[in-house]
Amino acid sequence: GSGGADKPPAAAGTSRPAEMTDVGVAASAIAGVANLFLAQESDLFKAENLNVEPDFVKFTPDIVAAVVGGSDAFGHINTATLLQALEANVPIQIVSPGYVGEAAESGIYVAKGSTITSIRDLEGKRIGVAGLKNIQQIAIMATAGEAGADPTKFEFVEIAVPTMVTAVERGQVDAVALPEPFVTLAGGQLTEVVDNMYEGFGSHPLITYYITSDRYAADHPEVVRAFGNAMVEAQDLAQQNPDRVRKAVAGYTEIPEDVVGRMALPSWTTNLQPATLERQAEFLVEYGFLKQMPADLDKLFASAQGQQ
Amino acid sequence: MTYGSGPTAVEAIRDVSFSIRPGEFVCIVGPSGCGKTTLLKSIAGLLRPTHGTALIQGRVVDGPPEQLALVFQEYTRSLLPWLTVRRNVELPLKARREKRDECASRTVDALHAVGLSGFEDKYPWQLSGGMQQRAAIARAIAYRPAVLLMDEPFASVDAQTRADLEDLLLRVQQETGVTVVFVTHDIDEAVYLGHRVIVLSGRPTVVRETVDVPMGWPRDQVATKADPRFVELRTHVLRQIHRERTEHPPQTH
Amino acid sequence: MTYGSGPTAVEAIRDVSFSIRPGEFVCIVGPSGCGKTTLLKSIAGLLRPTHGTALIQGRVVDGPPEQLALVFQEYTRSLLPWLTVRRNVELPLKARREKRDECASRTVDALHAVGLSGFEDKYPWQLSGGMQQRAAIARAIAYRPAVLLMDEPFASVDAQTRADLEDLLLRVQQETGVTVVFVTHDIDEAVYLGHRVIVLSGRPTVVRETVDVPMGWPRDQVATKADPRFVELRTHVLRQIHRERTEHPPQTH
Amino acid sequence: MLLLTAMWEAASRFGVVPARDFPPATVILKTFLEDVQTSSLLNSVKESLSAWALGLAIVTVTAVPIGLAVGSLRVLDRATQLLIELVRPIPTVALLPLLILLYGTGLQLALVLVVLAAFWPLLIQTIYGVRDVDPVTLDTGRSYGLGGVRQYWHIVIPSSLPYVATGMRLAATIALVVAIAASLIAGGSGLGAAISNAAGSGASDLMYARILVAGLLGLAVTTVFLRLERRLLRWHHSHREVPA
Amino acid sequence: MTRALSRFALPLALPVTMAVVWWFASSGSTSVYYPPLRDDVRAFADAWLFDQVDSDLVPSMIRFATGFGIAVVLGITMGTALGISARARRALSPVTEFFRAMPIAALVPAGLIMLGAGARMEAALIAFGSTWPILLSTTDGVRATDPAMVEMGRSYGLSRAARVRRVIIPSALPQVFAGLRIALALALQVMIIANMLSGTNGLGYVVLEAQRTFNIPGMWAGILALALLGLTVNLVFVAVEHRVLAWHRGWRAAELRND
Ligand SMILES: Nc1ncnc2c1ncn2[C@@H]1O[C@H](COP(=O)(O)OP(=O)(O)OP(=O)(O)O)[C@@H](O)[C@H]1O
Ligand SMILES: Nc1ncnc2c1ncn2[C@@H]1O[C@H](COP(=O)(O)OP(=O)(O)OP(=O)(O)O)[C@@H](O)[C@H]1O
Ligand SMILES: [Mg+2]
Ligand SMILES: [Mg+2]
Repeated sequence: GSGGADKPPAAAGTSRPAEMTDVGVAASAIAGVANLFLAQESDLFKAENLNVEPDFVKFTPDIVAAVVGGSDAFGHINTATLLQALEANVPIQIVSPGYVGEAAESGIYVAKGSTITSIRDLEGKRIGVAGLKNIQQIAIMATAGEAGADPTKFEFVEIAVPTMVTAVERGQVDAVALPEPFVTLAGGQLTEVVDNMYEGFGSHPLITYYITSDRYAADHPEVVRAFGNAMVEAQDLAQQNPDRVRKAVAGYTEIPEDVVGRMALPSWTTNLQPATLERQAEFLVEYGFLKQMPADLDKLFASAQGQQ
Repeated sequence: MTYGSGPTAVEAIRDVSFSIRPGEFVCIVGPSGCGKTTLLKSIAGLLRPTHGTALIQGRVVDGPPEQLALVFQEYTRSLLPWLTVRRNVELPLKARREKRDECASRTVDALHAVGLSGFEDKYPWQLSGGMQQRAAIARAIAYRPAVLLMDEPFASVDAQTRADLEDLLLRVQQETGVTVVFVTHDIDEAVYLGHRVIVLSGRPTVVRETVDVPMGWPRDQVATKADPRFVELRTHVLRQIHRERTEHPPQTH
Repeated sequence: MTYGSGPTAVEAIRDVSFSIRPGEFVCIVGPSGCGKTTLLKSIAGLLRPTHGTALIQGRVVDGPPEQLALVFQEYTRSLLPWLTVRRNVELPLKARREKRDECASRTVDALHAVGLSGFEDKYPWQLSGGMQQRAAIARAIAYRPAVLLMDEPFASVDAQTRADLEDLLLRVQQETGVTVVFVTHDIDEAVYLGHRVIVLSGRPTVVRETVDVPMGWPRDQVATKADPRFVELRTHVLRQIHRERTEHPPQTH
Repeated sequence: MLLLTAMWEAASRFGVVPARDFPPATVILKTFLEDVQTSSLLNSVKESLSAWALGLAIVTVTAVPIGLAVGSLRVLDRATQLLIELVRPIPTVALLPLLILLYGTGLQLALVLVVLAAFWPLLIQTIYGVRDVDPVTLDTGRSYGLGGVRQYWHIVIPSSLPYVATGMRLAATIALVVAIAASLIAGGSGLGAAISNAAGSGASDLMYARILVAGLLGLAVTTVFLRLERRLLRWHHSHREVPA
Repeated sequence: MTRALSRFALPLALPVTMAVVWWFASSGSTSVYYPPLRDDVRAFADAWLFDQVDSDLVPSMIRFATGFGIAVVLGITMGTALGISARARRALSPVTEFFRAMPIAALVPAGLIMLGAGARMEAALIAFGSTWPILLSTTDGVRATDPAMVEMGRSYGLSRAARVRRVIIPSALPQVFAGLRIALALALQVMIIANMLSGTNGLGYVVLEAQRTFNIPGMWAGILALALLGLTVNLVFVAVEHRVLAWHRGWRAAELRND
């Protein structure tokens, strides 16, 4: 495969499971996992002797539990969840990179005619996010801090994504971190005040990873390697074929056809971005969502597939 | 009056026509299962007859008339188990918005009259069968109804208490002029108490005979029952019932 | 035997000692609320006496003895509303694993004997009060118990039916030699039926007198009741009760 | 029902509620009619229903006997009282990660959730039902020598049947709600996942169409149970025909 | 003495045994998800004695009380109406049965839009979730009223309202209490779900946040707090029931049971 450039060739792809293996991947049903479907369609998994079954789970701690408990071999979670799980000594490790969210889910929106025009105006305001102490909140705080605002003065409230547009229109919150497809669905009824809330993490930051449990990795190293290899290939495949991504998304979600055609897509990278993760960890510590910096982040990437 | 429909329907009463004057004391006797309870419930407006009508003072009964009290054959189930005896007796009075003092004193009097003083604060299920029956009677008496329907009200009390209660009832009837319809299986009791005794046949039920009791008032357990007219009447009624039995042996439906 | 404790406790029975021979027919009379039902339930092992013991054939009763049948004063509540009359009568037989045919025929016979033929497939709540009571009697008879306890079993039936049931009971007793303890308020009935009549006092309850009935068997409604010994005995018992009444007027607890 | 639908339609059409979030009833109905013909929806309904049926069966064979025992034996009642009351309010959602750890995210999890939720209503109703058995009825059984198992079979169970029936109907719907919610929250491929997928895709008409399916399933379930109950409790005065 | 023993020691025996077993079985645990009970208890002491009482427990309790209160009133009044009138039952029960099967989690978005996030929404959800058992039990309890008692009320001229208040409702009370008992635990559960899907504070929120941030002892501590809260509420409830249904216990056990 194209991944694992820095790895010895032995690790990269020669050893795959001897026979066809079924693996479950716990993930949320979002556009960011479209590459799973592309890889399955294009027989990338088959080539590694894998048969992948996506298993849609709504909440991230449940994804982690499904992986640790062994009902799914792999899981797809965001960096904040990953770091918090690691701090709690949850026995998981990174397998391969996930996606970059900046195009598809990075906008902060306010109601038409709102006095808020920049991220700094959000001080003292209520901002709706999908989950508290999670990735969006941290990203917004980081980006705001970089822009010179005082993020500790932001008030975050958790709010179900499908209700975000109405909530901000009705003034239940002042701003929302709205992901796709709801941006497209809103059809310009809201005003965008922040284009990329992940700016604070650096440019094109990776915000999710595929993980597995330590136990699974120890018991089935060949499956883990094979999955990682296929996924790294799938990253490129997805990044280069937006039309196929849209088709896949239309298949496993209920997003109406015309919206799928117009909505912004996330982007995929084969780069594991250890530095970005470290940076995110620093922010988490700074805002009190982690007690201390994780000891050896580097080790986390040691057996992962992708470019370091 | 027919219960149910189709092949298993039971015709409880066929043709029972009689009228009762205000202030009259009418006793009803008849074989078990002939429809006495059904009849009382129809008069009370608790059942709607399938044929015919019940009239009270010329008006068709289509719901329980006012100022009516009913002592049920199933006295146990008609006492509310969550109320003490006192509250059970008071309940209809209170619902009628009697004054509180009035309620209390009438209740005490009625319970005393039936020999339940001292049991006011017991629950019905703490009483013996006969005591429960007397509690139900006390409730009816305390209510001072215009029409009093009683369904075998003395079935569970001993002979002595029964006599006392009979006399109590007669006294109340004399004093208040209440109209009483009284179902009993005791022919002596029927003749002793009533202005009239209505004898019902077995099912399909019709009025077999109406017997006027020409004896005067007040009546007395010893004197009245020794009265030759009394003896003659009770023998007559008994003979009627006996003949009924032989003419129409107890039949299945 | 005391219900409850503390100041509101009711001493239902104080000192009631008597013994019953196998095959004997004993009638118990006593004022309402004196503890007759309590006594029967103690014999049946349904209540555990607070003082004293009940013995059956020398063995202490600490649970319902075998081959015992009880006709409850609250017959309505003792019939199972989810079973038809037939099934109600059959239930104890089936539970004792009688043969199916045997169950069926005994049930039919017993229901016929109490005059309920044709009502086998009705539910108890589709019957009149007296019919329910007869169903409960049928259940006891079909069971062919060794000991039969009956608590005012004929209270809700008419005079004619009552006489028939009395004779039925006597016949059954003669034929099967069952021991019967029979509570009634009807003194005539007690003297007519029993080998012995036990007269209880008012509460605190003691045995006031035990009256032997020296008349022979079989008995007959007309002949026996016309027997001068019968008349004398019943007058004697009545006088006892009357005297009891005046010596110990109905008291509160 | 019609009235409610009409009100909904009007509210949505005239903008009392945002049509984006509350599409008009007619639109939902149209989507519903299209959606119920798809095999994927039928499959998800089937999956939820199998979790429901299996879970309810397990609950029935456990809760009723335990309820009978606890309701009639004071020692057992005392011994389990505190424990039951400690365990009962623990919400299964709070334990979700643990349950997923143990049972994964599939049918087994849904089953566990259904059992945990539907067990209590049936248990409590059964206990109360046993406590409401008429002592005269019990004594009748005892005096005729019906002891042990027979006493339960012939007296206690039929007597408490009205309560148990209420408990069954409660348990049946709660089980259905949970069978659906399980896949809504924890993933899988049941009806809940279908609802959640529609919600997450911003297809609110589809979401309501599928909620409608849930409601109709509930209606069907209770109707069936009511029928059954009417047969079984013919004798009980709450089901008797009123004399003509 | 023995009576006191069976009254107090017996109920405690099982939970205490289980706690002891748990304590020792888990004491050496290194699993993240099953931390030693010691840690859970410490986390419980830290959080709930009495740090988060003001910020989370009290708001939860208020929402709970409001929601449950609404459910009681709605459930009993509607249940009585449905129980008394066959016509009401025919007209309304399709609607109630339909809504009863709504997965509450799916309704949250709609609720959020109409009521916004926060206390009002949560109270409404709690009410919605816990009304059904009360409604159903009340309906069935009312229908099961002994017809002899109702006839008594009718013949003595009790008005319809008086019959409902003085005869039908008291007679349905044992069933109603069974429903309330079920609803009570259900309300606590819905409180957590509501918290989970719309919350910003409250007991359920704390548990879920602990869960999300993999603070597993914190999660167990919250669950412990919930269990104790549930127990307390239930004990209060049982005490009330014990008083209100004293007659029922006597009636249904109207015998000398020597124990
Ligand atoms: N709910 C019912 N359903 C069907 N049939 C009934 C019902 N209630 C009474 N019956 C029938 O109606 C007839 C008359 O019953 P009713 O109770 O009026 O008799 P009764 O004269 O009061 O008898 P008793 O002296 O035994 O009390 C009986 O044959 C009984 O079987
Ligand atoms: N469950 C109970 N709790 C308290 N006291 C009771 C209870 N049952 C009966 N008693 C009392 O015990 C006494 C005897 O009752 P019992 O039922 O044995 O009388 P009885 O002789 O059968 O009367 P009756 O002829 O009226 O049926 C009564 O005074 C009654 O008040
Ligand atoms: Mg009658
Ligand atoms: Mg008695």
